[in-house]
Order: sequence, then C-alpha cells, then structure tokens
Amino acid sequence: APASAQDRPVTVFAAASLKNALDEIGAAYAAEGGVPVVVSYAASSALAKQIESGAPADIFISADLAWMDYLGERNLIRAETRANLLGNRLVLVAPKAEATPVEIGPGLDLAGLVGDGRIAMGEVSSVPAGRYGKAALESLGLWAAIESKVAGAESVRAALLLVSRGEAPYGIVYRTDAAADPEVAIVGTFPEDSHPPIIYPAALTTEVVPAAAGFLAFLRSPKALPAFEAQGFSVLD
Amino acid sequence: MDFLTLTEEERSALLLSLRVSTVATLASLPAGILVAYLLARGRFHGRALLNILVHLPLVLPPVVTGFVLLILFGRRGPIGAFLAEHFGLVFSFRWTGAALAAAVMGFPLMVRAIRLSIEAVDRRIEAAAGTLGASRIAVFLTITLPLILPGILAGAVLGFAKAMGEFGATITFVSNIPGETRTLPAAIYTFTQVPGGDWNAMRLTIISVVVSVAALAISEWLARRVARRIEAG
Amino acid sequence: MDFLTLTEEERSALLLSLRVSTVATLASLPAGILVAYLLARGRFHGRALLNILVHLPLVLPPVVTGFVLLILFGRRGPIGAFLAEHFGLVFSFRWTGAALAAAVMGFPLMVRAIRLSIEAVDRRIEAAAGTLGASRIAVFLTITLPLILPGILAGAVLGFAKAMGEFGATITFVSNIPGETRTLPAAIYTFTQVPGGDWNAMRLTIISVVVSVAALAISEWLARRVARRIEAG
Amino acid sequence: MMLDVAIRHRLGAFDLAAGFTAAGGVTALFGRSGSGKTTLVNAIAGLLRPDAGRIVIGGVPVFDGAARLFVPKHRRRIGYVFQDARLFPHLNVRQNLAYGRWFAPRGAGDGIGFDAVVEMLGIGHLLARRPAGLSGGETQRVAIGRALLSRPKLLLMDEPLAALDDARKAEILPFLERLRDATTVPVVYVSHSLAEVARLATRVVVMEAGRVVAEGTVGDVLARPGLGARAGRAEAGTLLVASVLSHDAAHGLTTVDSPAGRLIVPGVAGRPGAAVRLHVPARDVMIATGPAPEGLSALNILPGTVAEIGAAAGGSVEVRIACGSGFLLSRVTQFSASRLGLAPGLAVHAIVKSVALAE
Amino acid sequence: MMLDVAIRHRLGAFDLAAGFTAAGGVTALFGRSGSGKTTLVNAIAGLLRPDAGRIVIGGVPVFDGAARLFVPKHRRRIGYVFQDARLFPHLNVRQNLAYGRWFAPRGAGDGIGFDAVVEMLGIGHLLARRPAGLSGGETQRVAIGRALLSRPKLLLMDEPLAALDDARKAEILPFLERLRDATTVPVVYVSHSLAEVARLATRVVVMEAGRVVAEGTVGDVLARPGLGARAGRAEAGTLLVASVLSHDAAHGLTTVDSPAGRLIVPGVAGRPGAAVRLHVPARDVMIATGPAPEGLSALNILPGTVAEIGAAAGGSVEVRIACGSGFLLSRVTQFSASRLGLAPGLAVHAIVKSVALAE
Ligand SMILES: Nc1ncnc2c1ncn2[C@@H]1O[C@H](COP(=O)(O)OP(=O)(O)OP(=O)(O)O)[C@@H](O)[C@H]1O
Ligand SMILES: Nc1ncnc2c1ncn2[C@@H]1O[C@H](COP(=O)(O)OP(=O)(O)OP(=O)(O)O)[C@@H](O)[C@H]1O
Ligand code: MOO
Ligand SMILES: [Mg+2]
Ligand SMILES: [Mg+2]
Repeated sequence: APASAQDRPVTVFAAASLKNALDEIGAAYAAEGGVPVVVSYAASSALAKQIESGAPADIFISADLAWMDYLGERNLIRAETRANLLGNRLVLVAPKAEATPVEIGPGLDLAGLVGDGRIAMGEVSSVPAGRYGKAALESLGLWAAIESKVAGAESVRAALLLVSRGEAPYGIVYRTDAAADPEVAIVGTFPEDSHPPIIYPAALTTEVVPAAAGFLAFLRSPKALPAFEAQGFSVLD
Repeated sequence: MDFLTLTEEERSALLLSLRVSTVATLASLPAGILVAYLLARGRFHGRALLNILVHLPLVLPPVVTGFVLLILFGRRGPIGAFLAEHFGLVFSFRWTGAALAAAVMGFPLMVRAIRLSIEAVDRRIEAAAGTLGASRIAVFLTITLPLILPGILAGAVLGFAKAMGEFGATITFVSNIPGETRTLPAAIYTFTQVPGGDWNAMRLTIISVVVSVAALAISEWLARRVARRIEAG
Repeated sequence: MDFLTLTEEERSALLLSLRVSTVATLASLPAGILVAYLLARGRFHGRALLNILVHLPLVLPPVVTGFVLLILFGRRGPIGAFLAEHFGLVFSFRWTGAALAAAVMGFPLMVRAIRLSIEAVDRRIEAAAGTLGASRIAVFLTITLPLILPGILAGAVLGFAKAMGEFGATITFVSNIPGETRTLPAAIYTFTQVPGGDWNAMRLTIISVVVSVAALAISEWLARRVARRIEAG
Repeated sequence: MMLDVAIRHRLGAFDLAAGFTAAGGVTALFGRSGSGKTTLVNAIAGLLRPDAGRIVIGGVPVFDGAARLFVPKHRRRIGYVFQDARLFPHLNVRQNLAYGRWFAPRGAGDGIGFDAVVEMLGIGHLLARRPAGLSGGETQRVAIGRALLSRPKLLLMDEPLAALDDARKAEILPFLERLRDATTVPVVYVSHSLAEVARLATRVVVMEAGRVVAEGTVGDVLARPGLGARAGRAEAGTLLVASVLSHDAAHGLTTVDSPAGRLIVPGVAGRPGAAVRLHVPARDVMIATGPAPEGLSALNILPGTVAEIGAAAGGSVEVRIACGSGFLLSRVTQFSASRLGLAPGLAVHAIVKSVALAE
Repeated sequence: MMLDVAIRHRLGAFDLAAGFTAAGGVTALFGRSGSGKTTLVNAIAGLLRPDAGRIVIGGVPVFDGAARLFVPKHRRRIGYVFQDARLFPHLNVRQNLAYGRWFAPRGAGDGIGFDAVVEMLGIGHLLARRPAGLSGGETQRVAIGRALLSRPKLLLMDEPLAALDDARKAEILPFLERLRDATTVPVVYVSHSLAEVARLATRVVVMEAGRVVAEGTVGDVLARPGLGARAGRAEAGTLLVASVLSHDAAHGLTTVDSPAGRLIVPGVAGRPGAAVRLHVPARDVMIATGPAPEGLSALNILPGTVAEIGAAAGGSVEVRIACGSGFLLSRVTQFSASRLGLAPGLAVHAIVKSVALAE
C-alpha cells in the first residue's frame, strides 16, 4: 500500500557534491526525531529535468543558480521558499610535491606556470565550477592566454583527480574538494569578486510532504552549520 | 571500517542492483530472442529500422538515453502515462525504472549475441525438422532454441554485466534514490563525487565485480555443458 | 541556426569522433580477435582471469573505468610512463587517449561477438585443412578467419557504435578538450548540462546516430555478402 | 496414393524440368551424379519452391505454380531420408527417432513400431548417444529410422543405403520391401545401385541433366537396352515376378514359377503361391546353343529362342531370349555372339546360375 | 614407403585396439558399420591422439604413446578423403582443390596434374562454384581431388566412392590403380564394396568391433572362406594377377595369361606383358563335370580339379578348383554340389563368363 503523505520520508534532490554534508545532516535530523530523509544525488541538470517530469522530490538543492532558475521559470518550485543555502570558494591547486604558493591577480603568468601541461578544471560551459573558473580567469585577464591549455573535466572531482595524479600541473577546483585531497595543495585562492558568487540555492518543490518545510528549515538552522563547514562550505544568509 | 562489512545503505544498493540486473536480464530475454530472430531471419518492412532502434542505446551517450526514457516513460510521458493508467506499471523513480534502463542499455548486446548464434544455426537441420511435421514455431522451440543456448547465455551475461555497471541512463531516468533507484553503480558514482569517497567507491566496485564475475562463471559453465552435450556422443 | 549547418566546434567534434571511433575499432580488432580466439579455444592458466578482465569495462561504471585508465595509462601511470618513454606514445589529454578509452569500453562487446562466431566454426573443417598441411596459424588465417567474418563485422560494428556513444570513461580519462578529446558524446553531454542546451544536444545526437547507422548499414551489407558467398553456389 | 510431379526450376546454370507419376509402391530415381535427383526430391518435400509446375500428393496439390499454391513442408507429412543425414545434434538417438512422432496427427495410426525399426536398423545400443559420436553408417541408419517413424504419407529416400555395408543392407531391404507391400505409403527412392532399384522399385525414373529420359515399370526400364550407359553401368537385367511353388529346406532352395519358366532360387520367404520378385542381371545369363548342356553346376537351364540382338557396346551385346511366356536378357561378348552364330529365331538355352538370383 | 599402425583408443563404450602393416600399395580397411574404420584412419591422420600405441609412416614415427610423441596433423603430409567431405565452404571448388598445394613443401615434386584430376573427376564445370550448391556426388568428387592434389606421402580414403554412380566409379578406379602403380604413395582405402577392394587393394585388413580379425594380401583374404559373413556379404572370389598377351580390338577383348590359365577378358589397358589384376567373384564361376561343354556363350572354360569343398553356408558351398598353377573359387548351391557329386580330386571344368571380369 502506498505510504500516506504524512509518513513518507522527505526526499531531497541534491547536487552530488553535497553528499557528505547532507548524509550527516540527515542523520542528525532523524536523531532529533525528524522524519527520515532520503537524498538522491546526481548532476543538477538531471535532477532539474527529473523534477520537471514529475519526480517525487520535496526539496531541490542545485549546484548553481541556473538550474534553480530553470525550475523557477516553470513554476516547479515555491519561489517563496527559495534561498541561497551555501557558498564556496574557487582555488588553484597543484600536486603537493610541486606546490609553491602563487599570488592570484591580473599579473599572474598562469600560462607560463602551466607550461606545456594543462590546467584542469570543470568543463567551462557545463560544469558550474568550470563556468566560475572561466569567469574568474576572464575578469583577471588571464583567459586568453590559458584558454588553449584548459582540460575540461566532467566534474570538479575529475579535475581534482587529474591534478592529484600529476596529469595536470594545476587545476581550478572548489576549496571544499581541494581541502580533502592529501595529494594536492592549494596554491592560491581566487578573489571572491573575480567571479559570480558560488551559490547552492535550495527550495521546496510544488508538491511536497508537510515535513519537507521542517527539514529545509533545519538545513538553514545552526544545527546544520558544523556539517557544512566541516566540508569547507560557507553557509550563506 | 571493515572491508567486508557493508553498511545498511551499501547492502541495500547491492541487493537492489542484483534485483534490477536479474529482472532486467530475464525480462528482456524473451524480447531479445524475438528481436534477434526477426533480425536474423525476418524479411519485412521496418527490419532496418528495428535494427537501428536496437542499436541506439549503444550509440547514444547514456545520459541521452536516460533523458529519452524520462520523456517517454516518465509519469507524464506518453508511454509511461499509458502503462500506469492501464496496467498500473509505473517506472518513474522506481526500481522498475532502473530495471527498464538497464534492460534498454543491455539490449543491443543481448540481441547481437543471440542473433549471431541464430545465424550460425544450420538451416538444413531446421528444414529436416520441418519435413518431420514441425511448424515454424515448433522448429524454433525444439531445434533453434536449444541450438542457440550458448548465444542466449552469452547475451544474458552481457546484459547482466551491463546492468550491473549501468548508471548513466539510470541516474538520469530514475535519479539516485536510496533503497529505490540507487543501484551499486549509482552509489559508486556518488562516492566519486565527494572528497574521501574513493575508499568506499573502491569497495563497492569490488563487490560489483565479484557479483558479475560469479554471473560470468555460471554462464561459462552452463555454456560448456551445453556444448559438450552437442559435441560428444 | 540552420539544423544542418554545423558550427566549427561541432564539425571538429564530429570529425574527432569519427577518427576516435575508427581508430579505436581498427586498432582493437586484432587484439579482439586474438583474445576471442584464446577464450574460445585456449586451455591455459589465466583463461578465467583474461575473461574477467575483458568483461570488466562492461561491469564497472564508466567513470571508474576512466579512473583506472588514468591511473594505469596516465603520464605517471606505470604503463603510460613506459609507453611514453619507449615508444613516444602519449595518451593523456590526447585523442589517442580517447581512442584508448573507447577501445577499452567496446572491447567486451567486440570480443564476445567474435568469440561466439569462433565457437560456431565447424572444427572438422579446420581439421581437414590441417591434414592438407596447414599449420594452426595457417588454418586460422585461411579457414577460421574467413568463416568468422560475420562475427568480426558484428564485433566491429558494436565496438564502433559503442565508441561513438562512449563518454563517461573518455571524459574522466582525457577530459573534454575541444579539438583534441571533445568527441561528439562529450559535446552532447556538455549541452545537456546547461539549461537550454537541449536543442543542440538533439542536433548532435542525430548526427551521431546517422553516422552509426551508416556504419551499421555497411556492416550488415558486408555480412550479407559474406553469407551469400558461403551459402549459395 | 498417387504422386504426380511436373516442375521446372533453375539453380544457377542447372535447369531442372522433370516430372513423373507414381501410383503407390516404390519409384526409383536413377541417374548420374548431378542429374538433379536431390533437387527433384527437395521440391517434393517442400524444401524448395519450384519456379513453376505442379506437385500432387495423394490427390492433394501441395504445389501449383500457376495457382500460387505452396503447402509448407511441415504440412506435407513427408518422411525424408536426406543424402546428408541431418540428425538433430542436441537430441540423442532416441529423441531423434521420436521427433516426427511428436508432430504426427493423433489419428495417424500406430504406424511402424519403434522397437521393430530400432532392431531392424541395429541401433538399439545407440539410443542414449548423441549424433556427434556416431559412425557414418550409424548416422545413416538413425536417419532412416527417423523418417520411417514419422508416420509419413510419402517417403523420400535419397541414397539411404550408400554408407552401409552389404550385410546391413541385406537386413534393411526386406524391411523396405515389406513396407512397400504392407502399406500404401509411396516411396521415392534415389539410388545408384541397380540391385536395390530392381529389388524395390515399382517404377523407375531415369534422369539426365535435369530431364527425365526414361520412365516406366521397373521391368520395362531395366530391360531397355541402353539404360546401362545412362545409369552409368553395364547392368541391365530382367525383372521376373514369380510365384512360389515349393521349398527345399534341406538345401535352402525354393522353386518358383516365372514367366520365363520354372526356376530354382536360393530360399526366399513366402508360402506357396506368394509372389516374389527376381532380378536376373543380364551378365549372369549365359547362352548355350545345341542341346541342353549337362553336368553344369547351374540349376536353371531354360529353353528359348533368340528374340532380338541389341547394338554392340564396349565389346558386348545384349541378347533378348524369349523363354516361356516371358523373356530373359543376356549379355555376351560380341565375340561369343558371332562365334555361336546368334541370330533372331535361333533356338538356345539360357543358363542362369541360381545363386545369381539372390539379390 | 611403409605404414605401421598399432594403437589402442577408447571412445565411450567403443574400444579400438587395432593395427596393421602395409608396405606401399593400397591397404583396404574392410568391416561393418561401426567397426572402427574411421576411428583408425583418424588416428593415422592425427585427428585423434590414441590412448596408446605407435604409428609409423615411411619409417618416421608420427605417434608413440610411450615416448609421448605426437606429430601434429599438418606435418604428416596426408591426403585424407573424409567420409563427410568437409569442403571449405568459403572457397570455390578451384580453391578447395588447390588448398593443399599452398602448403606442400617446395621440393615435393609436381605430383599429380591439376587438369588431369579435374578431368578425371568430371568437375571442370564446377571450378568457379562454391561447395554449398554441389550435389552429393559432386561434393565427394571435389573432396577426392583435393586430397589427391595435396602431394601427400600417404592417402587415406574413407568410402570415397560411396556417393558416386557406377559410371563415375569406373572412371575414377583406373586412375586410382594408376596412382597405386605409378607412385609409392601408400593408400589406406575404406570401402564396403568388395569389387573396389579386390580391384585396388594390395592388402586387406578386416575389422570387427574395434579389432582386426583378418589381415593379409588381397588374394588371401578374399579367398578365405567366412570373409563373406564378416564383410557382410557373400562375395568372396579369386584375385588373379595376369599378364597381357594380346588385344582383339575388333571385339574389344584382351587375352591374358593367368595362373589359372589363359583367359579372354573385356579389353583392358596395357601393352603385351603388362600385369593386370582380375577379380573373379566366386558366384560367377560355374562348374561342369564331364567333357568340356560346347556351344556356350562363356569364353573361358578352364580344366581343373576340385581341391577343397568349404563348409555349407546359406544353402551354398564354396569350391576351390585347382586350375593351372593357381586356383579358382566357385560358389555353387549345395544341391548342385551333391547332384554333380563334387568331391576333392574330381576333374571338372570351371566356366567363367568373360564379362564377369569387367570390374
Ligand atoms: N565419442 C564417441 N563416444 C562413443 N562412441 C563413439 C564415439 N565416437 C565413435 N564412437 C563409436 O565408435 C565406433 C566406431 O566408429 P567409426 O566411425 O570408426 O566406425 P566405422 O567403422 O567408420 O563405421 P562406418 O562404416 O559406419 O563409417 C562406432 O560404433 C561409434 O559409435
Ligand atoms: N545453388 C545452386 N547453384 C548452381 N547449381 C546448383 C545449385 N544447387 C544445385 N546445383 C546443381 O544442380 C545439379 C543437380 O543437383 P542435385 O543435388 O539434384 O544432383 P543429384 O542428382 O542429387 O546428384 P548426386 O547423385 O551427386 O547427389 C548439380 O549439378 C548441382 O551442381
Ligand atoms: O554506456 Mo555506459 O558509458 O557503460 O553507461
Ligand atoms: Mg543428390
Ligand atoms: Mg566410417
């Protein structure tokens, strides 16, 4: 028999990079007596299209604003519940062994540093981290020189792997990912104003279980803070 | 964490993958045999189109296949809505959808293996059965089918292995919902997307490989038995 | 934008995909035939292991296969470093790497098709060639190989189609560099990841399907020719 | 049961345009390698759809080119012993034998007994085996059994005994004879052996390069001079339908009355009065002029007159001797013929070694 | 060239323990269906590795169970005509025929000419065809040609003529005879036909249930009473090696001198002095007591004495007649034997119809 809307767990569709944090928060919420939470992690694009075609999602947390806007335009989220949940920073990483700190600014000879190697980053037109990275390099006036040396990866994690395996001497990834990889070192952080703010928005979808609002609130409460910060996210608001 | 002890979540992903792969393989096998037969023997309009359709999931990036499935078989999709209304068969965001995705992705492999076997059957033997009174369908059931068993086994094991590894179309079609559509490969993928997940991804990968190797071994053993029966007196 | 006019970038992705798929298919074919022969006929230690290895890319999520390739064939990987040093063969971030990934992903399909054909060859015919003085290798080249041509064609077309659709392992292994490793599926995937990219993704998908359908049609035509040669007088 | 075939079919450069009619009994298809025997049989079986023509089995048309009628093979109820046995490799011998029975209509009667066929073919010890390990002759025997056991309305046998030793042939031939006599199932029998044909056939159809060049009762066709060359052998002869008079059990001899006169032959089965068929090869008949020779081991010395002397071929001639109400064909060297002064009307004795009638 | 085989091999319930020796010429393997002939031939060809034993071809061991020696089939230089033709389906007839030549060592000599073989086998019109469309006999002929053309050191022929009509056989047999006489290539010849065996074989090996039950020169073995039953046929006879005396072209007859006396036979090839082999089936020899009979169409009436009367079997007895320096075997009914009072020492005439020597 189908479970009634009351005792159905809250279903969250979230960008895959949030897995560690959300798993922990979900567990904490349940421990507090909240309804069980299940999270489906996938690419924001897939999740958005699934919600569009009627997926049983209560909460959507996107890795960028674009896919949230996509649902917003189609009235598939409750606009009033939408909020920017998390922020992140963009860093330049290098394999630990060869890492020397660099000053990231308009004068940086990034192309010279990369040499005949490649700079690994998220695919610049589709992966959010890639788009932010490209914007940052453009605003710093470095893009033209480096464009031909970009290796666009399918995700930030894949870009990071290229650096940690030594395939690429440099990479542009989120601070959250870089911090966790012992094989790479952060050699510089991009100025916050060099790229559009990195934002993970969250919202309730249109057909939700009543408990969903509760969990969204919990996500935005101080109780969720440690888990997000442990992963290196900055919590917005 | 002990390497061999699975968390509740991992166990559920493993069991789900087993269920999805088994159901996908068994459920698509009859259709696979039929389509393989039609492609090997049929002379009908639309044969070329059928052939193309069958190969599509191989050619398309899995994500595209997933989207196509979502559009067709989703709750609001033309086929999905029809099946839900008339047969109560719902695919979207259910394990059944994962099985459908796995079946579709494995279908070209399964069909090709079976088709090759059918094409290798000596038609003179089938004709002999015909003179003994067996109708076309009886010939198929009593002669062709037993003779192509090795091909069917090969097709099934390819389909099963593909189902155990399929994730692109699945995650796109039915998402990655724990206990319902988070198969082993989806779980593995998820782990690869976060820092520190490599270890878990590797464990799950090994489990997945072990299962598939077992399926492979069983199929090889069965195929050898069948072959021996035919070859030796 | 005209549906049929490709942008420079799309043209380059198409040409690259053609190159990658063709090279992957042709370069892996000899190895595929050899491995299929060993699996069909060989009685040696490690046969089971070889069989497992061949099937792995089917079982593993493509991303994992990509990781494994990266670890083995990357600039610092044991095999990659060796090949680069001794043969100047570099895979990382090169189209050759994309071809390698495509070949590896298509390998199980290719091997299985060829193996099925080899298993269907009448060994009494081969024995007859042996009595006429043909060594094992001569028998293979003059008898077995021509007789399994349909299987080789089937294997090649499966490998080619898979190569045209492969993207998970490729993008993980060699990234998505325009003109170098951005194959059609990678380009398609990219479009599916941005809102509003559907139209472009669809166009490229259709192009990819057309290419694969052409390959399919050629292989079917060749296979029919071969079959006719054997069947009729 | 009638069989009426007249078809035309092209295969590459080979052009088949052949037909014959048979009313029950055994029709022998005879002809050199490549003359189209198997092709004709395949058409009757429905394995091949002729370009044109008509095939009627037991009054039922199964193919009619003009009417676009083609009854598929499984509805023709045919037992076909293929030239290449075509056993089912995945079934054991017992299952191969039983295969046809699964599909025979319920009302088809008991047909021939399984055990009887197995015993006659000597394949009892093979029942659990699979075809792959069988010897050439064993394979052929199972194929014969499979066809016999399918309760066919028509039997097609394409050189069924070619791979068998003579002893086995000697066991199978009487069985086929009994089948011919006891049932109404018509048999089309392809063979290169005149002995087999003479023994079994009611009618003989001789083929050459896709055409029927001779057709008629076995007696007629075998006695027709020139068949020898056509059939690829100098082995014409006389077919006599005789009736049993008495048996001499002690010596294993049977006395029969034939149109050519009273003959003593090796013991044959049959009560007094039963009909037996005897084939007397022309080469086994000697001619003696003058008084009846004495002191010969030959038991049968029949008086007659030379009726006709055929054309010489290869140094020998065929001589037709009128004996009793019938005749005997003898083949002697041209040299002997002239030495003995053989000419139509000459009174002679035909000397037949009794053992020559054994086949 | 010697062939020396002695092996033991088990196949399921079948146990082969057989061997024979041959020094050139044609060795006939003779025996009922399932007696192990093909299995033995397969072992010689290297298609099967026996459980134990030894096979030596031309002084070179190719298998030795004790020494764990096994020369693979492609190094044995064997031309094998398989019981199931095994043509290469993807090659046309010409390529099938030429296949063996590709692998023959350069120094292997010209061997038999391609055109000669093609003509002898009558397959010239098939050269561009593929095997799938060939008739049974055509297939078999191509298989024979393929083996002959591979320049083998040993020829294995497993019922090569079974699917052929008699006229074709009559064309192929002389070719095989010439091959036997002109080359040193030993031939192992499996056949159910005593006529073929008698004509071709130097030695005969009779098998039964996996064992060799008789072995010897063809004259010996064929004359041995009891072979009939074993070989599955009542067809013993006498083998005579005769020399050509003169030809009578007008009548197509040849006079030869044989150990049994002077004989007139249908024209055979060979200059005066050349050796020919004649097989006189026992059933074709009549016996006359008293003075030499006259006015008979039989050309050959040889005086002799009864040497031995064999045991009765099936109502007939075999009588050995000493003629000249040799003997002739005659098969007559028991009834005739007692009627004529045949007994050892009795002077008789053996009457042989000359045409009976044709085979
Ligand atoms: N794999 C096997 N298992 C069991 N028995 C076998 C196997 N292979 C062959 N035999 C048996 O061995 C015996 C000898 O077979 P073989 O083919 O040598 O006979 P053959 O003398 O050539 O007979 P034919 O004249 O019928 O061709 C047969 O009875 C056959 O059934
Ligand atoms: N597909 C084909 N293309 C061309 N010729 C063919 C084809 N099939 C059969 N033939 C020819 O037709 C002729 C008749 O073949 P068929 O098999 O009927 O002969 P057959 O009388 O049975 O001979 P055999 O006694 O040798 O079995 C042969 O010469 C054969 O080569
Ligand atoms: O077709 Mo995939 O790239 O194995 O999911
Ligand atoms: Mg034929
Ligand atoms: Mg045999």
